[in-house]
Amino acid sequence: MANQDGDAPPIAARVKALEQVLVEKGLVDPATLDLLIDTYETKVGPRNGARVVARAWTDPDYRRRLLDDATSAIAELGYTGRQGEHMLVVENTPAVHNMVVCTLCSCYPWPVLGLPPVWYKSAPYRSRAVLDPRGVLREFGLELPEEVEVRVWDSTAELRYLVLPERPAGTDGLSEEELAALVTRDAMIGVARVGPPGARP
Amino acid sequence: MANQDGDAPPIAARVKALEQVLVEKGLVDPATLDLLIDTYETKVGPRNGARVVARAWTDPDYRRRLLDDATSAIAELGYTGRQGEHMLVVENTPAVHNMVVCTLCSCYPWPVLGLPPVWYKSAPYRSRAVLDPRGVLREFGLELPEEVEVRVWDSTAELRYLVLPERPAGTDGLSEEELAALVTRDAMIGVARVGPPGARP
Amino acid sequence: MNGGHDLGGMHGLGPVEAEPGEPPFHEEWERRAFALTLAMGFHGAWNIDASRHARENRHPVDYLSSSYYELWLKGLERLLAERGIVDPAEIGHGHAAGPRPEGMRPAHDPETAAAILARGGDARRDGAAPPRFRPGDRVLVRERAVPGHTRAPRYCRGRVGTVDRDHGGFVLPDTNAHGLGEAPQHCYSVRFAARTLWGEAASPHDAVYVDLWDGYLEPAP
Amino acid sequence: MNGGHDLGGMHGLGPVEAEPGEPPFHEEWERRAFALTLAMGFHGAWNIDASRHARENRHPVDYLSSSYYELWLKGLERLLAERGIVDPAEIGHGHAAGPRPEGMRPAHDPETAAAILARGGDARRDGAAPPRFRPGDRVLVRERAVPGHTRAPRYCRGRVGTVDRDHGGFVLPDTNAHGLGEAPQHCYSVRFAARTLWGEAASPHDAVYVDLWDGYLEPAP
Repeated sequence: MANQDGDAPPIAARVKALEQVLVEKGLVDPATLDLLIDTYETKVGPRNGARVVARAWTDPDYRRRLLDDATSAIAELGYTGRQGEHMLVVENTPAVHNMVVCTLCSCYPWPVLGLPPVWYKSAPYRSRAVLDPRGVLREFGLELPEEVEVRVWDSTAELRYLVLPERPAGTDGLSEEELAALVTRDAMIGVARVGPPGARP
Repeated sequence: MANQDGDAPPIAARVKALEQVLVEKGLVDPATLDLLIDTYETKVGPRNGARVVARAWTDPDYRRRLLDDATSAIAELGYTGRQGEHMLVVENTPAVHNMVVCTLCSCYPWPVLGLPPVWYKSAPYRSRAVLDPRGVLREFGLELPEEVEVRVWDSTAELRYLVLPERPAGTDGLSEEELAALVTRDAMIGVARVGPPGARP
Repeated sequence: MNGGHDLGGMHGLGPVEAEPGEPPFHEEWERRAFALTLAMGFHGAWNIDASRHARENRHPVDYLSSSYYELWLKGLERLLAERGIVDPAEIGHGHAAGPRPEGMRPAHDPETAAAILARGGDARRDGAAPPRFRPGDRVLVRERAVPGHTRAPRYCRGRVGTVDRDHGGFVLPDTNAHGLGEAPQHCYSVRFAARTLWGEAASPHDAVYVDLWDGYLEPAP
Repeated sequence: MNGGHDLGGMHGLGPVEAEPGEPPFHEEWERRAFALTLAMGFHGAWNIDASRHARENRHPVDYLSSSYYELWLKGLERLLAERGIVDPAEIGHGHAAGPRPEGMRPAHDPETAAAILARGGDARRDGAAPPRFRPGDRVLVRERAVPGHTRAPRYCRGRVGTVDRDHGGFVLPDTNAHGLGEAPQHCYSVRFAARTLWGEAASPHDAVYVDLWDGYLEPAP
């Protein structure tokens, strides 16, 4: 009753069989599958987003362009394509903390963050991020003062959100590259802040 | 993850073990369990409700009392107690069709209908009775004209609902007992009408 | 709580399936789980609201993939464990590891049980605050996404209906389920136009009646 | 649809659990299921809205007890079966029982695939009707309990928010998922006070922003 897809063989065998069928029909090329996997497993990831953040922290004009038209500003650094076609960047300030979720599926800005971690796709995060964002942030170790405004962005359409975290204190002398190394994926989803140099987990 | 009650032995063994533990502690008496089962499996059932309906069809004063104060009127026939403490009777007419559900659990008027059937307790009925009552009625074989008003009663509190169906045509000469024999449980939940004599399924 | 039990208005749960014969019980263990739940309820160690919450307060997959009497059993096991009456390990071993808790009376014999059943449990109470609404009043169901027990289904929260009748003062499940007292309030039957709840998917002729407590409601704006 | 996928605001689903290392894939089959879904998507035999609906449109227990890539696989299998591209029996046998359907082009080679990925899929469209709302407008999310695909979560339906910005004209998922055309409409970011959505359980300072199409909204009363 629960499984509407009927009695299916174990999942690994099912995927293997499906690939075989699709290859035999000439609909997929195994080399293309390898390329897709390699792209998202090893090439595209949160280092891209970190570079966008570091650039915004060091270049006020870029920051302005990023907040005005994120898709174009991110494309300047070469990050474009699938699941990043329509980007929006939301900026954290001392008064406002932003946090991103997709309650209906697991939409995520692939070109800048890669594929989402399991928790982002999980039912607990999807259910609670909108209902109890402060409770979720607390589980991530972030306790926000009551007066800070928490804005949760539910990615229900084709817009994809990237949080521009606050630049930590004590980073005045750092290069753009050194700054990028401080920026975590969690901070760009909005479930963490960027810590000062040396304080990274 | 899904089963918060942990790794449990097969359910029949678990129930047996629990009964044994409670008997050893002197908290339950097996003879009392037998009585409870016998009461609801063989003694209390929809024939009670059918007698209430037949009385209302044949005795206008009783009908009035039943619609004014169902708990007392039903008690006149000897049906009282658990899950029937606060009864309401809703009357079907050519213009209004009533139907009962409990979306949050499976509340049901035990003294007049006995224990509910599986479908009444099922997720499909509980989800759809309020959203698509006409679709549900159609699955029960009842197609209502568009202009009939369907009233769905969601038993969210301690009130328990009994539908007083319309008396079918062609039953003028029948005794109260013969009328009671026509009344089905489904008609008193409101997912069916009472058919004329000889037309019962 | 906004839980898996709050099913009104959900899609995807399949057709309503009739069953030949429709026996009240399908397995011997269902009979015993049913009777054990009733018999243990007679002790008054919990109330009906706590017992509903013990059944509903679980992962939606656990809730929706458990049969009805399985939920009764799981609820009973939890109530017994939480109150220190039966430890899960005792069920595992199949024997009591200790006597019944102090202050609990011995098992009810069949005659006492029959009398309790016949008496039922009156949930009406005097002493509720005066009703804030009257039949005919337009009311808005307040949103209260609390993790505890409540009997306001999600589908009617934030919606406007009309008070159909005042049932009188009743024990409030929201507090009673959590040992916070009966806090009686007036309970009303509130009529919602089906289109208010479901939009144009519903018939303009139809209505849903929901029993809602005074504190669940505010005057419609 | 009001389905098991519409999780915003549900209780009882447990804590958010961190995972050491957080690999994007945990099993080889996840890699292949991911890549097969992307590669078959390149053929254009369905769109992204149809593919989301193929994943979500199932019993809540099936949805909630399937892992993420399991849902991708189930969605892909359904899309292939519904369109007559792969029969479930072929997967059972592990071999194609016939050639690819007429009109479908051969597999995309790695270079073509890389170009498609880099291009992405622009969902913005000219030709939407003029926007009915402007930033600052107070809007009510219409209730539409339709069994098909929609992107208005249940938690914001029937609630009043404020238009924060107009994203421009976008393909409408509600029609596009069902082969009823792109029917572009303006899509807005709508800000809801958290208390409007959850009552006093929420902080008075917080807000939730939801992207909603023009037709999902009406002027707030």
